[in-house]
Amino acid sequence: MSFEPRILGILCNWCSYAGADLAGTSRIHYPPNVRIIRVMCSARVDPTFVVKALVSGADGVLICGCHPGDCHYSEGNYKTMRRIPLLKKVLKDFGIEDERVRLEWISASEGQRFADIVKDMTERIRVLGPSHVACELHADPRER
Amino acid sequence: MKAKIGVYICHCGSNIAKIVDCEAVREYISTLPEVAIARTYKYMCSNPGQDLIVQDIKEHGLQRVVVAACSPRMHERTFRAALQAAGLNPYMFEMANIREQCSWVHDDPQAATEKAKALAQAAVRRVVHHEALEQMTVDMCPNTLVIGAGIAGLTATLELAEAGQKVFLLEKQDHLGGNLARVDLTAPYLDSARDLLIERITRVRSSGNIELLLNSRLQQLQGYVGNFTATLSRTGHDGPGTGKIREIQVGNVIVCTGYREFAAERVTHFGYGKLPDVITSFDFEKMLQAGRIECCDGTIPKYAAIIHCVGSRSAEFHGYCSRVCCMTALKYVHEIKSAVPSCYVSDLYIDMHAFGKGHEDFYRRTSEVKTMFLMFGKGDHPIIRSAGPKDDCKMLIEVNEQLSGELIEIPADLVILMVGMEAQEDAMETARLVNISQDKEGWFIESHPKLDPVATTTDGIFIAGTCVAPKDIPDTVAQARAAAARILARIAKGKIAVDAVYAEISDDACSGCRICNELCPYSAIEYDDKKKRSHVISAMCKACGACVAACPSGAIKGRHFTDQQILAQIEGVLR
Amino acid sequence: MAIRVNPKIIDDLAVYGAEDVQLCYHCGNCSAVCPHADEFNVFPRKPMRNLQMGLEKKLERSLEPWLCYYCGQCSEQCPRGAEPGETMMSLRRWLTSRYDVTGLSRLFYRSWKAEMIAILVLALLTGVAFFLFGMLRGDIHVYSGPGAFLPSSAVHLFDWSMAGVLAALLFVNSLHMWRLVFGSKDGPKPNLFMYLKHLPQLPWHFLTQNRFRTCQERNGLWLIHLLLVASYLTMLVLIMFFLPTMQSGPEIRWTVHTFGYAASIGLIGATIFMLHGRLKKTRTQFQHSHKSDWLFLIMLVYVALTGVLQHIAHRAGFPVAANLVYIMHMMGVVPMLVLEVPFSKWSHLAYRPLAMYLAAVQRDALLGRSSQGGEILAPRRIA
Amino acid sequence: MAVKKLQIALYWGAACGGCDVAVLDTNEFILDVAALADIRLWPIAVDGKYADVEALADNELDLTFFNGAVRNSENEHLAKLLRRKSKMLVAFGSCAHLGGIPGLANLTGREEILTKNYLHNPSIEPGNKKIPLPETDLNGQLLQLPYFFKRVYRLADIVPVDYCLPGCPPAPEQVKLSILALAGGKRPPPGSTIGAAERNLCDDCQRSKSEKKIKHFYRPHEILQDPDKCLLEQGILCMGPVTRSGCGVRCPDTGLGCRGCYGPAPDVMDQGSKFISALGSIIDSKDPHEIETIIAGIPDLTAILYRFGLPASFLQRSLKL
Repeated sequence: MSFEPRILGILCNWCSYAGADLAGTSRIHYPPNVRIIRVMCSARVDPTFVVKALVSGADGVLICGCHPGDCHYSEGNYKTMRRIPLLKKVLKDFGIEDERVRLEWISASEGQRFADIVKDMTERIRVLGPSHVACELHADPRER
Repeated sequence: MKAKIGVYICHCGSNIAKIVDCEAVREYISTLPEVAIARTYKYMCSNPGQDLIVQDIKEHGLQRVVVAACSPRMHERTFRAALQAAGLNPYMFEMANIREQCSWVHDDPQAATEKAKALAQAAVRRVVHHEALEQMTVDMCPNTLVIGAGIAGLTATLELAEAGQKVFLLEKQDHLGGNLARVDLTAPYLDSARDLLIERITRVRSSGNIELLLNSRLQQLQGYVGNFTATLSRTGHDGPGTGKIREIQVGNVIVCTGYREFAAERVTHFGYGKLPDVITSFDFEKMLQAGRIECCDGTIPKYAAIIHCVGSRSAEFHGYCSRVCCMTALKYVHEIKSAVPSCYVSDLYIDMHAFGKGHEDFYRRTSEVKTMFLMFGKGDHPIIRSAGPKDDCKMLIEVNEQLSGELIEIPADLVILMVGMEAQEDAMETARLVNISQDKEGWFIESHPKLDPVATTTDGIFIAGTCVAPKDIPDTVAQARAAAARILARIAKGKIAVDAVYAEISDDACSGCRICNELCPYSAIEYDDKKKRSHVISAMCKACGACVAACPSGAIKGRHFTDQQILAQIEGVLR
Repeated sequence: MAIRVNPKIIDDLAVYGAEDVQLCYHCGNCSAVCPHADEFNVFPRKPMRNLQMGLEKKLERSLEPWLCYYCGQCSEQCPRGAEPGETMMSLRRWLTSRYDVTGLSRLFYRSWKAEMIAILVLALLTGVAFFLFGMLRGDIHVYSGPGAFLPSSAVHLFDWSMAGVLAALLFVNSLHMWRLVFGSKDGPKPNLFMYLKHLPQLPWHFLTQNRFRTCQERNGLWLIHLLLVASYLTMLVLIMFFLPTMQSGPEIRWTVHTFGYAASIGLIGATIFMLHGRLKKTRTQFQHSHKSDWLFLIMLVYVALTGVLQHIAHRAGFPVAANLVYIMHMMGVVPMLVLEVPFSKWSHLAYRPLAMYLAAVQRDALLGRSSQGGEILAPRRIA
Repeated sequence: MAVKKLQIALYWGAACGGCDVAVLDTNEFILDVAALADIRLWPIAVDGKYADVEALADNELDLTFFNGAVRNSENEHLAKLLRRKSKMLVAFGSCAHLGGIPGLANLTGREEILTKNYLHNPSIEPGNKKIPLPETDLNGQLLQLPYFFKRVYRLADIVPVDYCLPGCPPAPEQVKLSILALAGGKRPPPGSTIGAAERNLCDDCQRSKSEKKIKHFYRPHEILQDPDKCLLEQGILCMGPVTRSGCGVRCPDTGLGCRGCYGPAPDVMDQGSKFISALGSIIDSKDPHEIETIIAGIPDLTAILYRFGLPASFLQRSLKL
C-alpha cells in the first residue's frame, strides 16, 4: 500500500477555512491526507506549532492565510509572511526538506485552489516519503 | 480530576453518514479516557439533537461537549446556545468539521472515517483545556459622529436625530450637500437634486439634536465601540476659532465621506484641458444649473457628444464600473434635446448599464429622440481632434465602432466626458483614523459584502454611500438609513456585549520587552511606563492572536486559543 | 480612413417609412430569426446600423434590402419594437429612389401629392390624345376591325414604343444599381466567369420568386404573389402579341380570351387580397402602408377593372361604351406603366431578381478574394 | 559523635570546565563550603576516584552538581551512577541543563565529526591519521574507550534531575545562593529552575525600549551602537526577550546581544522557534522579496537561536546524522 502522508493544515478562520468549507459545499474532492485545525488568524500560528507537529509525526505542515491586503485584521498575514520563511531557513539546517512546510494564501472564494494545493502537497510529500523527525527521537542513545 | 466530556457525532442525514462510518467513530472516541459519553444522532443541529446535549449535561453532569458535524462557521453559535440553556458555560465546547472538510470532499469511506476519528479526537484533546469565559458588557454612549454631510450623511443624521439621539455632523467643506449639491437634475425621473437637498438641509439646521460642525476634520479617534473619544479640529481658513481642537464622546461613527470625480486630464487622448469644448460631467452640471447650454465661445452647439467610462472600466485607471454615469449621460441627452431640439446628440458607450428601477424605459425614451448610440470596445478609446476649416463642427471624434465594425468619425461641437468615481484623496487618512481597511481601489472594506454591507470589522464604525463603492442615490440613502437603524438598535439595547475571546497579559510573566506594542492593528495594547508592563484593552482586542504568538516570554494568553489548547489539538489530530 | 457619420440621414429615411429605426439597440434577434440572413449578408441589423449612423455610402452599395421578402418575423421578434422589416421596406424605397437617375422617384416618394398630380396630368394627356386620335382616324361607334376608334395596330405600336422607353429606363437604373454595388474601388471585383455562372438566376428568380417561398412557408403569401405575377405576365403577353385577336370581333375567341379571363381574375383577386390585407392590417407586413403602396394597388385594380369593363362592353355590343372605357383603361395603364414601373414600387420587378443575381456574384467574388487573403466582409468577431 | 558533614559531589560531563571555575569564583565562600561539607568527588579539584563513588551507599551524597552534557558512554555511566548515589542531583550550567555549546554538534553527523578531527585535522602528522575505536587491540592488550554517541543529550534526557541551575557559566552569585538554598534545607519545589528569575532579561535590562521595527540586522561590530537603546531595536540580534534573566544582563550591558544561555522563560517550550515568532513579527516589511533579503542578512540563524539549547529543543538534532 503506497505511503499515505499525514499533513497538518492550520487555516485562518476568515479566508482559508472559509475557502476549505467552500470546497466542501461545492463537493470539490481532494485527498484526505490534510487534517485541518482552525485559528482566528494566520498570525496566531506560532512556529513552535509547526515544530511540535513535525515531532508529533506530521509528514508536512500546510499553513494558509488570507491574501496580503485582504486580512480580516488588516495586517495579520504580513507577520506570517515573515515568520514562516524564517522558520524554513532554520528547518533546512535541521535537514527537513523545504517542501514539508508550506505557506499559501487562499481567499474565502478559492475552494478549487485549496483543493489543488492539497493535491499538490500530498503528491510532493508522497514523493519525499515519510518524515524521520519523530522516529528514534527518544530512542536509547546506545543504539549504533 | 478527569473532565467529563460528551461527544456527539452527527449523521447530518446522509451528508456525513454516506461516507463516514459514524458508529466506528463513536466506538473509537468512547475508548478515549477523557470521554464520558459518545453518541451518534441523525441531525445534531435540530431541536431534538440539541435537547440530547442539554439532557446529558443535566443528567450526567457533563463539563465539556464536543460535536463532530458540520463547519463551526455554520453551527458553533447554535450549540453554544444549547450549552448556555443547559447552564454550562458556552465556551466549554468544540466542534470537529467532519462534513465540509471530510465527508463532502473525500470519496474513500475508510480514509474519511480515519480522518473523522482524528478530527474528533483533536477536538476532545482541545476541549479538555477549555476554560469558562464570560462576556463583558460595556455601557453605550448614545451620541453618534457622522463624517461627511453629503446625501448619505444628511440622511443618516436626520434618521438618528429624529429618533431623539444626539448627532455630531462633521463636514470638511464650508457647505452641506457634498457631491449632490453640484448636480442639477437626477436620473431617471429628472427630479431636481436641489429639492432633495433643500428639504434635508433645512431639517438638519432646525433640529435640536444635531450639532453641525462645518470646516472641521477628525483629528483622532480613541476608545472602542460605545466609548469613542473623537478629537475634532476646525480647518476653516478664516472663520472664528480656526484650528480650535474639540473633544466629543460618541458611541458609534458613520463614515460617509463620498467620492471624488476622476480627473479627466489624466486621459490624454480626450484632450481635456487642451480642447476648450471638451468638458467633464460636473462642468456640464454647472452649465445646466446656470440654465444655458453653450460652447466656450457662447455659440449653441449643433452637434453634442457624450463619452462614457472616462477613468472607469479601463485597464490603466480603474477596473470597476462607476454605476451612475450611464443614466446621468442619458439624463444629459434629455436635457440637451429639451434645451436645443435641433442639436444632434451622439452617445459613445462601452455597455449601457441600465440596471435600476425605471432605467430601461429611460434608455428607450432616449432612443426615441433619435440619439446616435455608438459602442466602442473596452480596451479601445475614442480620439478627439479639432476639426478642419471646411468641417461644420468644432471637433471630430474618431472611434472604432463595435456594432457596425466601422472606423467612424463623429462631428461634435461640445464633448461631455462622463468621469467615473474615485476614492477621496484623504480616504487613506480617514481609514487609518477610524481603523478600517481599504481595498486596492481605495474604497472602504465592509464586514461582509452581502450579509453585512454597512458595518466594518471594527466594531462601532459604520460606512455608507459611495465611500464604500460607487453607487446611485437610492442605494446611498438605503445604506445611510441601514447604518442609522443599526446604531439605533444598539442604543436601544443600552449595553453592548464585548466578545469573551480576547488576549490578556499576565503581569508576573511580562518582562516589558514591548515587542507586542505596535503589532496590534487596533492599538489595543498599551505600555505602562511606571510598571514597565504592557496591557491589553480587552474591549478593543479582536482576538487575532498575533501578539499571543509573538510574545517571547509566553506572557500573553489568547483566551479560547491558548498555546496549550492548540498544541493539544495538534497532537490529537496527528494521533 | 474614418467614415464620416451623417446624423441627418435618419430623418430623411423617416419620409420613406422608417420611423422606429432609432429604437434598435442591436440585440441581433432580427438577423438571427431571418431565414435569409447569412455570414455575408447580416441583415436586417447591419443595414439598420448603417442607417442609424447615417453611412450613406454603405447603404447605397448594399443589396441586402432586396434579399428581404418582408415575412415580418424579425419585427415580431424585436424587443424594442424597432420594426426591422418595415425599415428594410423603407430602405428598398430609398434604394429605388437612389437607383433612379432622373430623380423623379425621389420626388414621388417624398411627396405623394406630386405623384398624384403627375398621374392625373399624364392620364388626362393620354385620354385627350387617344380621344383625338380616335375621333380623327376612326369612328367612335366602331370598336374593332377597319375604321375602329382605336385600331389595335396603332395601340400595338404605342404599347411597344412605351415598352421600349420603359425597358430603357429600367435598364439605365439597373446599370446604375450595378455600378453602385460593384463600382467602388475597395469593393469585391467579380470576373466575367462569375457573372456568366450565375446568369440563369436572373430569369429563375424573376419567374418563381423562389426565395419568397422559403421565408413564406407559414402563410402562403408567396403563392398569391406568384399568382399575381403570372397573371400580369400572361396579360402582358396577350397585350403585346395578341392584341388584335384580343380586340377583334364581338364574339369571344376562346383560344385567347380564356387566358385573358384567367389573368384578369388572378390580377383582381390578388390585388383585392393585398388591399384587404393592408386595410385590415391582417399581417405584420401590412401594419404600415406607405402612400406609394396604396397608389400602386389602387391603380392596378383600376386598370384591371377598366380592362374587364371594356371587354364586357365590347362583347355585349356597346362599342361606344367600350371605346370610352378603353380610353379610361389607357388613362390608367399609361401612368401606371410610365410612372409606377421605373420610379416607384413596381420597379422591384427588375431590381429584386437583379439583386439576387448580383448577390450570388458578390458572394463568389468575396470567396474568391478571401482565398487570395482579402478580408471577408463577414462580421468581425468583436474582441 | 560530631554532626555529620554535608556530602557533596561535583562532576563534569562533556564540558569546558567553566562551571567548575564558576564554583571557584565564589572565592572564599568555597572555603566555608569545604568546612561544612565533604567533597567526595570533584575531578577537577579533588582526587576522588570512580571506585570511591561506586563504594558509596545509595543516596549517601546529599547534593551533586553535574555540569556538562552527555556526549559519550562514560558521561552516561557517571550520570546514572551519581543519580543512584545522590539525594539531590542538580544540572549545573547550560550544558547539563540544555545541552549547551556541545549540543550544537547535533547539527552535524558523528562520522563527519570524527573524520574532521582525526583525519583531516591539519595538526595530525600523516602517519597518525586514525579514528579511535571503542575497542582496539594494542599489542596484545585490549584498549577500551568510551563509546561516542551519535548525538549530544542533556542530563535530563538520561536521568531524572532534581534542579536546574542555568547559565554558561552560572553567575557565581547565583551559585552561592543556590548552594545555600539547597544546603539550607528550605528547598524550592523539585524540578524547578534555581539561580534564575521568572522573567526575561528585558525585565532587568536598563536599555530604553520603544517601537521595534527592524529593516536590517547587524552584527554587534558592524554599527555604532546607542549605549542606552535596546539592542534589538538597533538591529542587533539579542535573545534577551526569550531568555530567563538572572545573569545580571552581562552580555547586553557590554553591547553584545544576549546569547540565550539561561534558557527559555517558564511558559516557552522551544526557545528558538518562539524567538522566530517574535522576530518575524517585528521585521518591518510587507514585500516578500525585501523580507527574503532581510532574512538572508542573518548569518547562521539556527546557531544563534539554538546556541545553548539545541538538544533541549523539540527537534533536538538534525536528520543528517
